[in-house]
Amino acid sequence: MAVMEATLPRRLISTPVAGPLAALVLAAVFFGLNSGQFFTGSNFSLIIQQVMVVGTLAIGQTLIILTAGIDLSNGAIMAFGGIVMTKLAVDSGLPPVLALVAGLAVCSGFGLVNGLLVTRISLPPFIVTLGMLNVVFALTHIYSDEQTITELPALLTFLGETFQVGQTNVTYGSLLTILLFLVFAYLLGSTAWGRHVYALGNSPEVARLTGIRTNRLTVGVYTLAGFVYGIAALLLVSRTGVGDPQAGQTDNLDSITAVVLGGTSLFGGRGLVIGTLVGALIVGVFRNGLQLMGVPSIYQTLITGILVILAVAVDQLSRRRNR
Amino acid sequence: MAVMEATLPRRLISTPVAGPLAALVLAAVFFGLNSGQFFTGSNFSLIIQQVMVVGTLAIGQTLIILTAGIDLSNGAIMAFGGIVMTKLAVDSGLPPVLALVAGLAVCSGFGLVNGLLVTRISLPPFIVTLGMLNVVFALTHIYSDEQTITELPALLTFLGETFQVGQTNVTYGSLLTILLFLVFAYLLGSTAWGRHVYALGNSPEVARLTGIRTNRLTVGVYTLAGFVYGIAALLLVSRTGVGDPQAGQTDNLDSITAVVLGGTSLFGGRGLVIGTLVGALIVGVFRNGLQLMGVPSIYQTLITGILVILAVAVDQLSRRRNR
Amino acid sequence: MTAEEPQTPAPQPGVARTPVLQARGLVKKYGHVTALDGADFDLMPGEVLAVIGDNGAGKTSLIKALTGAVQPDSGEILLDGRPVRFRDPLDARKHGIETVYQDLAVAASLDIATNMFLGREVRKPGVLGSVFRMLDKKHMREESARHMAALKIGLRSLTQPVESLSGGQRQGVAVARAVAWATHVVVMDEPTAALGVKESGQVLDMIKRVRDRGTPVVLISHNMPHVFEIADRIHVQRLGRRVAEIAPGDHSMAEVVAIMTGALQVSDGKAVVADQGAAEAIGLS
Amino acid sequence: MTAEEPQTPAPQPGVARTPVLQARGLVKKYGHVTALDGADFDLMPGEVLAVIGDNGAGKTSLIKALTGAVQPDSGEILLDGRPVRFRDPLDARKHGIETVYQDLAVAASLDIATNMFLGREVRKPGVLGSVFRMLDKKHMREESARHMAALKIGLRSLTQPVESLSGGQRQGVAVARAVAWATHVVVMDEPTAALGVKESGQVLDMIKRVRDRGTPVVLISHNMPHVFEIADRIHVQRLGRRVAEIAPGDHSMAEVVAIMTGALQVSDGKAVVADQGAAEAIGLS
Amino acid sequence: GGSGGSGQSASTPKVGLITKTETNPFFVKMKEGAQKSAQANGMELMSAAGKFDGDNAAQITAIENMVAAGVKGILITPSDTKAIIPAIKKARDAGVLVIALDTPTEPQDATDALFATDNLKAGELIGQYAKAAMAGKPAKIATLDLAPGITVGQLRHDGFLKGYGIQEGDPSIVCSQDTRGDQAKGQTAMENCLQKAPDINVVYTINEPAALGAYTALKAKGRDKDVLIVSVDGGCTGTKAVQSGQIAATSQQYPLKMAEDGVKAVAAFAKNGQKASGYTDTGVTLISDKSVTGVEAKDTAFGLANCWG
Ligand SMILES: Nc1ncnc2c1ncn2[C@@H]1O[C@H](COP(=O)(O)OP(=O)(O)OP(=O)(O)O)[C@@H](O)[C@H]1O
Ligand SMILES: Nc1ncnc2c1ncn2[C@@H]1O[C@H](COP(=O)(O)OP(=O)(O)OP(=O)(O)O)[C@@H](O)[C@H]1O
Ligand SMILES: [Mg+2]
Ligand SMILES: [Mg+2]
Repeated sequence: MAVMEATLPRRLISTPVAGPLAALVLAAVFFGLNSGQFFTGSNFSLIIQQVMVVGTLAIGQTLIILTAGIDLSNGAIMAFGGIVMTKLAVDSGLPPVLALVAGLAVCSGFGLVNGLLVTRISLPPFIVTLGMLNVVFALTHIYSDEQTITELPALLTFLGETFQVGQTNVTYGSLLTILLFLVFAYLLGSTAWGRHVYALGNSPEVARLTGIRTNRLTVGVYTLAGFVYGIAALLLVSRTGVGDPQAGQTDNLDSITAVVLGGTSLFGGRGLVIGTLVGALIVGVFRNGLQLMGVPSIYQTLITGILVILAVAVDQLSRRRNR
Repeated sequence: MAVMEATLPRRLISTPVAGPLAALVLAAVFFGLNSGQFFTGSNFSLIIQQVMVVGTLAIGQTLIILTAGIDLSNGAIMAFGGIVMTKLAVDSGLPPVLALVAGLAVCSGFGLVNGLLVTRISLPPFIVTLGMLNVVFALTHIYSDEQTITELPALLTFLGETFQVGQTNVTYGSLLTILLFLVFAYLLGSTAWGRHVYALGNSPEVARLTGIRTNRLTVGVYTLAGFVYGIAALLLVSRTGVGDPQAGQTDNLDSITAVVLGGTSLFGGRGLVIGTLVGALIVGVFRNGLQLMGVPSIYQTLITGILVILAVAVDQLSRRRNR
Repeated sequence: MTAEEPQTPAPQPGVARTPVLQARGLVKKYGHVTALDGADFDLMPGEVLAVIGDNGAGKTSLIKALTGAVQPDSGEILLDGRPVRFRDPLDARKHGIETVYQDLAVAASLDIATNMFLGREVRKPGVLGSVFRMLDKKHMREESARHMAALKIGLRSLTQPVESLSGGQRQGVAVARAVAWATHVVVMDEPTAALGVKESGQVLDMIKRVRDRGTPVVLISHNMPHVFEIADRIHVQRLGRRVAEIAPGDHSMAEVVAIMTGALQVSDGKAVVADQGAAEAIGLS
Repeated sequence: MTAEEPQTPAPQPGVARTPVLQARGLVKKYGHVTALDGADFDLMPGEVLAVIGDNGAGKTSLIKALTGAVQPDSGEILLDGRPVRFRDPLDARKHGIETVYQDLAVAASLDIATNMFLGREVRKPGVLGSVFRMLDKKHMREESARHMAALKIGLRSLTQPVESLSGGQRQGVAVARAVAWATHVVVMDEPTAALGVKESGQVLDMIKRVRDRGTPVVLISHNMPHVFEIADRIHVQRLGRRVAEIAPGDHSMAEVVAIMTGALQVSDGKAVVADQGAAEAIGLS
Repeated sequence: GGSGGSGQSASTPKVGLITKTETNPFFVKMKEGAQKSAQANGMELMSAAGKFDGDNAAQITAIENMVAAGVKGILITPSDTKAIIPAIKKARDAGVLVIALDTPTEPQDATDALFATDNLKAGELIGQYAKAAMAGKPAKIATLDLAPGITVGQLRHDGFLKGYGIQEGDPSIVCSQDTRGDQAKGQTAMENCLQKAPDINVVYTINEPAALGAYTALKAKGRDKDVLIVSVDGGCTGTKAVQSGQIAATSQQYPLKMAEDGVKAVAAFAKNGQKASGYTDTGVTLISDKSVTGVEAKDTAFGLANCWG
């Protein structure tokens, strides 16, 4: 009596990106109708440039949220990484490659420490990363001596350069960001590691009982997230052309917002990293579109608030229909 | 064979406050040894005054987190409530009592809207309250026209007045805050409503199956939390003596921190509101003690980060011993 | 026979009585999975009705629809002959229908007494209770201890959160709760699945006592000896619908199992071979 | 007799063989609840060993300690006569010990195939697998379908997340997984609790097949007919320790139940009345 | 609350410095100046800051804690010029000298003294400069502002408009965005402004990080040569950017001097009870290498010699 249907190509995780995508399209159509400059290649390229830093941070955030954690320290880690790369290359005269590697290593290191605190002492991720946020923030300002670092070597700004696609200038950084999303979509969706991350987020106890080394996996996820923050640091540095100790202060909440807008559950185990890309784009489109429409900034805040709620409401309602 | 032990007076919820309390005492001892001004009645009174606003916000936050929600809008709601109370009383010339009632009603109203969005459209609390944060923040600035409101009627500043206990001046506001904590400890621990809140946080589905009207309960919790934010607004206004549109911008994270430091789980269903009081005091003691010791402010941030992690580590380790 | 007009042997001969709880043509779809496919249901006063069927036959879906836990896509439910609509489990409970759900529905971090009284807490007498709404914890703890003792579920501590109980202990809590509160109908979805021999026996006794006090019981079970020991009638569920209603006395256990798996069909109260191969495979002819 | 030196009837007469899995004096306390109180355990090669006992007797705790899911406070575990320490379930699994846990241990939001292969995913052949570590989803899905079909668990869709399966279907997934992977020992904690008659039968057949391929099976069950049908020996757990090891042939079902509840004790392979009142209450004398 | 600390054992008198934020280089420099001056005057410096610009509650808490620690005087850059007054009053009632740095309270006499730059004037200077530099060409102006409701931002913005001779809402203002004074946010805002109005030719920025962000955005569009950026602050990074022509002109302020003077005043008060009073303008200088007629400016050599940060 096993009524097995022909194995349809259904998705691994039952959280579709359809909802967030619908919200994104609706938003784009809305702004397209209200602003003549919105639907242009250069504007789209701009939006991607504007969300690439938060988007990349949000990749790491997605990993951590999938394990039922949360990371408040990612913006701070990125800022520190940016300072390390630029200061070592400019002030300490290290070869740019080494400076870059050092920056990536430092970011991974902070991720590692986060992971160890979460697993070894079983501290809640919220607290660990909140503490880390303060610590790294302070270290950034102490180490940088509040100096913005300028005149960077080409290696550190290369990702800000553009190439032509038709009429439109696209930065290498945008490309790298998209690539990263695809890589992580692949890792999460098509490798054993990805499935373990989902299982861990579903229930650490179940994951442990099925023979997953949950502590090692968790530490790995946090470290990898740290590494991704390092890449975000490079993207930031390339985009702004400076090492800025003030950077990233609101990026922790912004990256969580992108993840949640993308349909990933804050309780772990459910969600897709591609949703996060959509979520980041939703925020970018809102900001860009409202500014193009010339809405005064306090009203931008007001409308963004409403739109964020609406975007997820669209998602929810589309799911209800699907039932 | 039922080996029922004599019903020991054990706690309803198996999350003890012992850990956070130990952390608080350790911190106090440390600062007492390092600063001559720490262990004085007036300093303790000061610390309570300094945490009463965030502490009160954290009561509402505790309610919401117990239901497995989260509230990012509480600081903004409080700021708006403060502006409403003061502006109506000062600019619109309403009788102070009516202004106060209006402020409380507005705060409760925002809580109600949060609750309705969470239940009616099943939106994640993170998104609802993030959107609400933006909306209310904008409304505050639009309604206040960026003006700080001064020269308040006595009713709105009464809670900032002090009375003498021995050598020490204590504000009525501090007293009210403590009282609120006791009331909510009672409500959560000794009434049916409290048990339903815990059950809801454990699992909405289970709560529903056992016949709890989960939607109504959730809306009630958010509305009540909004009302508590209204009281926080009054405390804020009394403490600062003005209506300030810039207030409360970091209080959402601060209140969550107090809740988590107090041992409540962000996943809902586990925790005690008295723990939140301890959590708020821990933060207050850190800040006060470090400033008394004359630590430069950037190092205060650094050390606070480390201490927050340590405080929860103490809690965790004390629990391990108890096993 | 068809599922729409099932053959109902009268277990209580004589007057035709109104079923206490009745359903007609319930349909429930989850996405592209059809859990209920036009299911009917009849519970007569004072009887123990066993609901049996393969895994995934839709038994849980049926009783969830009957008790307000899910909303059927179509079909109607009648209580004492009057159409009702339970918007949520509380509606059903207000009509005196108590349910032990298969996944138990206990709040993990709360203790036994709290779970037993969840949703109908007892307040202290006097002002403490009426004005201050203070719970009478002691009373609730004692009552719970009494109920658990009646089931002879071994417990080493009454104040543990239920998440730290053994599987059977947890089930005991759910059963004790339903039995304690039911006034009209008790529905139990595999209440003895995790219970020991002795504890299962207690639950069966309990069911008999509930029936004897006049409250009908719906019992979902995979345990045929239990079903035959206790059921007055058997509702056989298959592929989302009721395929037979039989009296245990009229059929052997092997026949009932064969009906359940589709090897036999019931026609005019007699079992006839529907699937020759399947019937032979299980040793019937 | 004492629990420390239990009476072991030799089910396989002849040579004394080393037990495959053995435990001595396991103790496990949760706060002030003692779940294991010096429990012993012996699993002989190629046998089906049933573990029975009241709810809360410590059966689950025992097998959790044996399979690395919890760390006992004291006592030792021997695998093939050599002391071992399983720091986590993976350690045990690396020794070929597979377990079906009572609470099933399936990842709710993942589908059946993913759950079946969790922790030992199959990669695509060639570079795709070795370098890009790409999973062979098709292969895993087909394999899972085969395993589920072997258990004859009815499924309407293979790609549902397991949280939307019926109780019995979910249990089927856990059982199929353990059976598919075990090379040394299979431990099953109430594997048929939620299963239908037909599905239970399949699981029992499966257990026999596993034993016939030489892998010993530990089966926790409250279902005495099942136990008597399949077990070579029975381990009786009571109040956190083993109180008897018996062969099903030597005792009646009623006697075994009496031993389990403490009414009878086993002495030199014979059951003697320990608790007169209790024994009479259940109709033994 | 009582001050309680005046008779403590530690003999070095204490002075407190409360800034708006702890990371803005402007305030960091201010703290450095205060630190040096404190050492020179034999005092101990305590410092505290808000978490964000506008964080009144943290400043109140800091005042209370400093009074409890027994400071002689408090130097404060008020985040909220009105809301801080009750707390300042309490401190003064407890016998503490309170001096406002950089930003006046409202009313100004709520503090004993004020050492500050005139932010309105700072805005006016660059407004005048921009007007003159445009030399009658039609302007398309973008303003990259601070954040809603923060006084400094409002004053500089208003000053700029006044200097340029236009009103709020003038059609030549084609884009206004908040940047929180952040470089990355400044860049994003400028990008969007350019998308909206590609012919922008004058950019007012709240501070130099925002200006540099705007410059990066303009450069990506190849507009860096023909758009005029003006800013306020006079930090060293910003002054260098003026030197290299990225920013046309900036209004330089002197946080070090404010802090030095402030600490000196507190030291004098600690020694002989002499209270500073009134408003001391610590000055603002327009820095630019491209002089325009009718507006007085110093060159970047002067700017770099006097810059902070
Ligand atoms: N929430 C759900 N989402 C999707 N499918 C579901 C859901 N609940 C049940 N189903 C499907 O509906 C069918 C009937 O399930 P149901 O739980 O009613 O079976 P059952 O007869 O109770 O089985 P069991 O004896 O195993 O408990 C199954 O195929 C199941 O997979
Ligand atoms: N995590 C835990 N915390 C506290 N007590 C526990 C925990 N796990 C088990 N116990 C207690 O230990 C005792 C033994 O439990 P165990 O689950 O081993 O029983 P069992 O024999 O498997 O029972 P069942 O047949 O009901 O599954 C029970 O009294 C139970 O309440
Ligand atoms: Mg079922
Ligand atoms: Mg068990």
